[in-house]
Amino acid sequence: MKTIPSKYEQFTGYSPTWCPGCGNWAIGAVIKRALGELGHDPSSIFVSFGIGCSGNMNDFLNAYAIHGLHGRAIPTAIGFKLANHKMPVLVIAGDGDCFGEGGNHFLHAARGNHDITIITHDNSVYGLTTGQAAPTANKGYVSKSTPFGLIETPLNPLALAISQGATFAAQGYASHVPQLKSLIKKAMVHKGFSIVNILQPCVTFNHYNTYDYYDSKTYLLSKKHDPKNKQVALKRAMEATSIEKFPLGILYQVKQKAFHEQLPQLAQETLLHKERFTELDSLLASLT
Amino acid sequence: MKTIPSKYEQFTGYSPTWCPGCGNWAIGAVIKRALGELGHDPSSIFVSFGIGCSGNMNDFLNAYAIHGLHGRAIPTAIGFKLANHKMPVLVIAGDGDCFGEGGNHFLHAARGNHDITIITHDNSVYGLTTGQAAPTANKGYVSKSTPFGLIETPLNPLALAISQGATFAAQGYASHVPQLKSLIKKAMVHKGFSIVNILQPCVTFNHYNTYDYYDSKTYLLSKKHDPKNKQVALKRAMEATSIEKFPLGILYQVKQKAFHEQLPQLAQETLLHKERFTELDSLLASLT
Amino acid sequence: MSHFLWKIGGQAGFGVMTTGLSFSKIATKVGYYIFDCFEYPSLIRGGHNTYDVILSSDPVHAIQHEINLLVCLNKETFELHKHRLTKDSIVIYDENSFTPSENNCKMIHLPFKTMLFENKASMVMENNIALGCSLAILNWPYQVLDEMIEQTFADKGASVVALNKKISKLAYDFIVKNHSSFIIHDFPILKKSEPKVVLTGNDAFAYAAIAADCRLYAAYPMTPSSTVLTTLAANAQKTGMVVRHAEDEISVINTALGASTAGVRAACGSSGGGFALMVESVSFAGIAEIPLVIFMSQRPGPATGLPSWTEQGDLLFTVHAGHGEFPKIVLAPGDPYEMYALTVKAFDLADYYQTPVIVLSDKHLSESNMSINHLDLKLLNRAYSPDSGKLIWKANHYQRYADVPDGISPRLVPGYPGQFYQVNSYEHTVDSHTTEDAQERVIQVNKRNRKTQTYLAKHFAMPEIFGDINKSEIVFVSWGSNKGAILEAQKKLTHKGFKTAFIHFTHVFPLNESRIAALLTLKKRYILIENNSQGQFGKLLREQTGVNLKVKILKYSGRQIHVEEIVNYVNAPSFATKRSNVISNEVRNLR
Amino acid sequence: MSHFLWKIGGQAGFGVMTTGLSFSKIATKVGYYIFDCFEYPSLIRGGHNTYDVILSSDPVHAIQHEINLLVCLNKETFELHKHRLTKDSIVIYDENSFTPSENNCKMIHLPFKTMLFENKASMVMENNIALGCSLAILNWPYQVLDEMIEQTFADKGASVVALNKKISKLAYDFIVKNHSSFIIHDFPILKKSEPKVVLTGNDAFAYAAIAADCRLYAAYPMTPSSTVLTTLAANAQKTGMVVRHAEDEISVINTALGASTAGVRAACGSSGGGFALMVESVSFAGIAEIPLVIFMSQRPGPATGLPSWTEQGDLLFTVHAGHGEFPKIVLAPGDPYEMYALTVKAFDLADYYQTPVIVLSDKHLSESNMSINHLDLKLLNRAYSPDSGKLIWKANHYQRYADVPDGISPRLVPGYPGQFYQVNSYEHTVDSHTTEDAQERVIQVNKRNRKTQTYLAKHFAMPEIFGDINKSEIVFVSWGSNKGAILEAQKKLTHKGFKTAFIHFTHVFPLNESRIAALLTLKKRYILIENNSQGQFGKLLREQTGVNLKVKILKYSGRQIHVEEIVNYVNAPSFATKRSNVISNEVRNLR
Ligand SMILES: Cc1ncc(C[n+]2csc(CCOP(=O)(O)OP(=O)(O)O)c2C)c(N)n1
Ligand SMILES: Cc1ncc(C[n+]2csc(CCOP(=O)(O)OP(=O)(O)O)c2C)c(N)n1
Ligand code: SF4
Ligand code: SF4
Ligand SMILES: [Mg+2]
Ligand SMILES: [Mg+2]
Repeated sequence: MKTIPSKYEQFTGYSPTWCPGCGNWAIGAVIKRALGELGHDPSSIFVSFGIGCSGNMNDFLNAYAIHGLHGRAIPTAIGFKLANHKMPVLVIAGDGDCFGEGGNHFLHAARGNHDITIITHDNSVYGLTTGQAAPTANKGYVSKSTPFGLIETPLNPLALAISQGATFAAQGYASHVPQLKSLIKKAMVHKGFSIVNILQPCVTFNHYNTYDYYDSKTYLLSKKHDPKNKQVALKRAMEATSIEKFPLGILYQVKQKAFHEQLPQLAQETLLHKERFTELDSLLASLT
Repeated sequence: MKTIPSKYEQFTGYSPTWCPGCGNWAIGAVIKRALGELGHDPSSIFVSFGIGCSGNMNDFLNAYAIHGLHGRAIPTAIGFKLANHKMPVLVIAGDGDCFGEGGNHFLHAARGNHDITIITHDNSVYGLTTGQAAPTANKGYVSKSTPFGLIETPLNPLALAISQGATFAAQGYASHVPQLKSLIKKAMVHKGFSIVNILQPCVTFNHYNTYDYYDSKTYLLSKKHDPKNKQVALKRAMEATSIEKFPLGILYQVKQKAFHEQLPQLAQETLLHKERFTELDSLLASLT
Repeated sequence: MSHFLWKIGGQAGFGVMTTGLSFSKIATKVGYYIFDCFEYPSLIRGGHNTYDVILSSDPVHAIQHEINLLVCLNKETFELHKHRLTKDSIVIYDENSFTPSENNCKMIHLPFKTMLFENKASMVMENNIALGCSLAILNWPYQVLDEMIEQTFADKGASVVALNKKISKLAYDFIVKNHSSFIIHDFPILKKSEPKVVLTGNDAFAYAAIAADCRLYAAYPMTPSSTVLTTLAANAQKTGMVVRHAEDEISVINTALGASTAGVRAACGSSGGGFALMVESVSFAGIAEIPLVIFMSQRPGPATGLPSWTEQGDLLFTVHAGHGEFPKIVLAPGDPYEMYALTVKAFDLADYYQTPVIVLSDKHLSESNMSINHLDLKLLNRAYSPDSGKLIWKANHYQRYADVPDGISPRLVPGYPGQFYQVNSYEHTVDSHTTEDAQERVIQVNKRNRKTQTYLAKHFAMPEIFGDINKSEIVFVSWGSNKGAILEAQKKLTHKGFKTAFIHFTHVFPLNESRIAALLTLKKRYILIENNSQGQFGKLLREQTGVNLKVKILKYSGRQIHVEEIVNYVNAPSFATKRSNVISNEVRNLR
Repeated sequence: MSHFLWKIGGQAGFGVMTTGLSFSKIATKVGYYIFDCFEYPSLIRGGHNTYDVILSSDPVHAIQHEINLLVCLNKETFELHKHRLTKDSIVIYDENSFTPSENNCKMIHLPFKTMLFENKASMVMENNIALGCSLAILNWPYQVLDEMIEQTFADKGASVVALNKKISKLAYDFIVKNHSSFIIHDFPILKKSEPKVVLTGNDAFAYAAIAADCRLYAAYPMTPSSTVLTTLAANAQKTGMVVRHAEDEISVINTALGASTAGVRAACGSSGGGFALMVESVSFAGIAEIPLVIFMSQRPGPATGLPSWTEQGDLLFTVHAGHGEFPKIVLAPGDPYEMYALTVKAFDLADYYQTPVIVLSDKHLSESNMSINHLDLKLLNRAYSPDSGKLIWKANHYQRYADVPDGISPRLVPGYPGQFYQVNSYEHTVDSHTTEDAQERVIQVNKRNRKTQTYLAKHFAMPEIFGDINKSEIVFVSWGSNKGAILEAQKKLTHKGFKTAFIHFTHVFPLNESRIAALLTLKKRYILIENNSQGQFGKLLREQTGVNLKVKILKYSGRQIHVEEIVNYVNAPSFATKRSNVISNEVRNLR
């Protein structure tokens, strides 16, 4: 990986169409800065975007990219990574996308420790479809699809990731910009499955999980927090559900071989670049 | 709910086609006994079966039932329950079904605290499709689909359930019959989402997770275990992943209103039995 | 002037939709029929929204090209639509926002910004300025708007109501005072008109589902189907319906199937992409014989496509959705009234045939409002009582999949004592156990196929024909939401001396081969009209009847077909010269 | 005797399949062509398994009704198949297991149980007894079996090998000693025959995928497609392919699409139910223009259906899979050789057209073995080098969706410095940004539709015609795996004095209307043959060409069409009397 910082402006695509004040503005800017500081350029990375306000970043962030189906950003990212593991692969998606429609992929990608970085815009709503409750919405949350209050308890993304095999799990907040940038950079540098769940106020539809709400409900993980301790990490993660407290920082990180590093097929070259296998006749000879 | 025990033989349908020695035999028998002891009969319960060796119980267990699609036993069970919440609803499915194909439904059903009892036959393989690795298979597990060893770490069903909102989570073992029966009964009596994950040796395809394996790797939860303590429950659940130890018993149980109990629509009658709504003209009048 | 087209445009996120709907409702209240059309990009902010409302004292089914009154909340509105303005068009704009390019319209500079500023009103209140001046232009009494504001802002508090009233009255008075010469007197208040309701295709589906005693609706949001979910959810505690916004579309349809299995009427809905995720379960409903109504509102695909625009591109996909062979019924209403009528029928058909029935809509039908006489719906509701076919509550020696002549076995509500059975996705014997026996298999395949025969004999409805087909040389063939534009085009063509008929299909699948073929093989000049690029209904007609309609108007720009496009096509000299009945394959690509 | 049909039957779970495959391989080794067919219920235990192998010195494509040698491992085998026995049939059974009902076959009581018991051998070793006696009956040297056992059991250790050899030799000698009169001398070892390989349709797909340089395969197990996954996984470290058994089919196809986006050839596979879950993503591949080969092996549906049996019931579903309009190619090979040849072509087509290409199989093709001259495959491999069409590795001012005449824009491998682009599921501009503009939309729709025109002109292949169509009165029209039975039926019908031709479709979608129509409108008696109940290919032919084939042989019992069913149909007096070319709609339902 390159380490000379590059100009982050080269990542700037179309002007965002996000609502004024939306947490996505900060996230979009931070991602570009993080990429620049890591020395990337739009040709050296691959991003798989979800479908949502968050995923609309496809037109605002210059990069080799796929803007696929709602809920499917993770498996396409995995496929890309397996084919060309030398390119860093990011997933940028909403909470509806990653934890609702795509919950199963999230869960199993964590198990596989695929070397991808997942950035989830956790705004507790389906923004782009005008504000229905998303999986992380609080119990009782009133929205168009839940006018009498959401019955489900909130999904806990970080507990899900940590309990099911993720090797890097962090939480950021759209208005804690410097920390967020550092979390994204660390996640990208991490070899293996990494998630940065970003608390992102949706100013248009979510009048519960506001900036004020998160300002009072978030706290920075203390320096003493040991990210290698899975049990403590889980406990911290569960606070979102149990006491509506949101720790910010790296909750969990361990070193383990990434999926592609465990495939002898990929030890020398990427799948894309290796020589074609041609010993077909001898393979077929086994069919006698 | 009736409480006079009924004859369990009335649940006996076709003779099972499971392999001799398969853990499913014991599970099948235990389910019938549990149902009988709870005073049910084949007309008073509803079962949603998965597709798999486990799900093949559809023809062996007499009951009102749906034998639906692979991976979809949970949403059909939820739909049935919402329509007729006075009938107890069971899901009987494999680990491939519930945690692979249907992982997203499992996760979200737990959040909803839907009043259904899920019985998972956890044999770490896809039995019916002849033995490919299932989500709970151990890392390194060799199967037809993973001839060089499974790369993923095992999915942890109980941690998943507990961290995402299940109100009852237990683990049984196919050869601990009396305890298993009591777990299934308690799960059925529990109001809300309950899972009994059953360790079930597949004698034909799984030569790792054998009876011997589970005999040595399982242990009974101590009497002192407090099922109301979510954190301890999570810790116990995680042992399957961290140290290959499988606690048997009720890991977690709390009282919370089930999904249907939170719907004022269902307070008086079941959806099935209530009067038809006919105030249509006045509703339409609002469209002016 | 018999029709009046009012249009407003502005930046996304500033209430253009609310204003448009208010105007539609006001026009309806003062006695007119309306049809409207809202265009917006798939963005919450940053794009351009417009809203067209056409009104007339006679029922009206489509907007027209010519704009009579254009309210410009920004410059784009004027520039994007000036080709639709004539010298008689009135344009309202704010000079402080922009200077319109040269034109010969009746321009009204109305100081929106100043009015807002002076009254400490927020930007969104622009919309009530727009309504105020519009009412003045139409010479409608201010009082109507006053009531509407009362109704709309009631829950926002008295001061909001008061300010909105004040602002809108200022705008109203501004016109009366400064531009009275522009005031139009052709649309007086119609005191004796029938009370009407204003509803979209989605509203019609939602309320008809309630009328049909649907008790569970499951969905995952997806434009343009989402408002069915939100409308039903909003009414759930009143109607007693259970509405589930599930984790994904697969859960959605299986939730509905579970409920239907239990014996309640259930439905689910989505657009093409979400429906695509459901098709395995559609097949499941087919073999297991579970009634289900699926609301499927098309948008331009493939994949994410153009989420907030319109197309009829999913017909063949829908018709053939699901692996294996099983009966399926697809209904495609042409307007909100048909949506209502066919939806209640769909629930009966689903129960009757114990199989999936798909109600096919598209963005244009789903999100365009039309006014309907309230009495018509009342009569429809009164005449309707759910027919659940062979649903039974008691049985002896019950066999779920009994091999009966019409293919439809009695369906026992689960829970009846002394009986039990399975709803089985495997092939099964008559008593519902799994089987792999060749003979049992053939029995069940034949049984399921016979349901289609029963349907064709019993419930299939021939297309409605508008105009006198015997006297017409030109016959339009179409389906679904194109109805409105074609009906209006027929009127215009009559004025130009063309005799046309229009065969409007709603029961699009399966088709009765011989009856349909007879209609399509007369000595006429048939024109197939579809809002897609491949003429999918034409293909289906050919597959099911052998008839190949070669002259086609196909539009696939993501916009609905417009009246003038049809009129111009027929009116063009190139069309007139081709007088023979066999016209070589000619496809018009309209944008 | 020119053909010999060997059959074995026994309880599920006791190695009937391994024995059958061994017999197929042995017969091939001694120089014969084989075709085989394995039937099993969808259970791991408790059902009845059978395995038919037909062998001949000429290529053979289907099994026959008459069984020449039946090895009964249990009573069911005898009872279920005795209607296929003649007085010349040899039956091997164990009197200690059961007493066969009355018959006039050549019965051999072979003491399986005793032999096992005396040698402390386990039940599964029955299978080598079966092979031993079978070889003796066919007068093939024991040595061949000896080698086969060595090969098969090598990894089980020397003592297992030795015991198996001993047991099978005992059986061999038992025949030679006690039943030499039954020994058949018609099938000597063919020393000069070409070396052959034995492979199923699934094997053919898997090895052809390797040959075509497919580098990633993703799947979720589903009968009858699963062995593609397991074969490719078993060879992965040798071939360097990455094989992913993902959590569900949606992940499967999106993994493959991700890899394909990166520039490697990728494929995924399933059966109807799993494919149903993929169709949204098929649509995605269509608009985003991602090459993808999808292996789709049909089984009888709907839904779970009959998981281990066969049908061609998913054709129309496959052809129309995915919402919206986009190019798609469907290929349906008729036998393992065609599977190999069309699979390598499919990978080229996917790259060439940057769109999904579906290789359509069914259980009968996927799991039946056929012997193919190894040289034929070697030649095919030698002649083949992957053609990736417009895949490029460098570009300047790159536009992913450039509007080019043939519809196919150059596709840049991501990672090239100085460039970037999106693979976009939204409608897009030529430079791949999202757009909702009407004009850009039409440009892209037209561009995608033009790919189909390019394909029809460039790569579509006409159906192969077997027999001389000019000299034939009867013309069979069919597709996919029915090929084998029809070819064999043609031979038999020739003997009976019928002149027949057979139009065998493999490039089933899209179809070239005019070229196909010409073939189907000759003055012939056409018979459409399909393994489904609705004549789906007939419908597709009608949709695409207008031709309606009214005489149909349709079978949908979950079993493949048998040679004798076709022969009997044509040979029946009822058929002979209908000499006119127009035969009223007549459907034969065969079980
Ligand atoms: C299969 C499918 N279902 C539904 C949709 C409609 N849809 C588009 S975006 C979206 C939700 C967006 O929510 P989230 O992922 O949280 O992103 P946000 O807009 O909040 O950033 C939905 C449901 C779709 N495009 N595809
Ligand atoms: C959509 C779909 N994918 C795949 C299959 C094939 N299939 C049938 S059973 C099964 C797995 C069974 O495994 P599990 O759920 O663990 O049950 P078990 O047999 O082990 O009890 C699979 C993949 C299917 N029927 N449907
Ligand atoms: S709707 Fe919400 S999430 Fe979407 S751009 Fe606006 S504020 Fe942001
Ligand atoms: S294959 Fe395994 S799980 Fe299935 S019946 Fe046999 S032993 Fe049991
Ligand atoms: Mg969101
Ligand atoms: Mg299993």
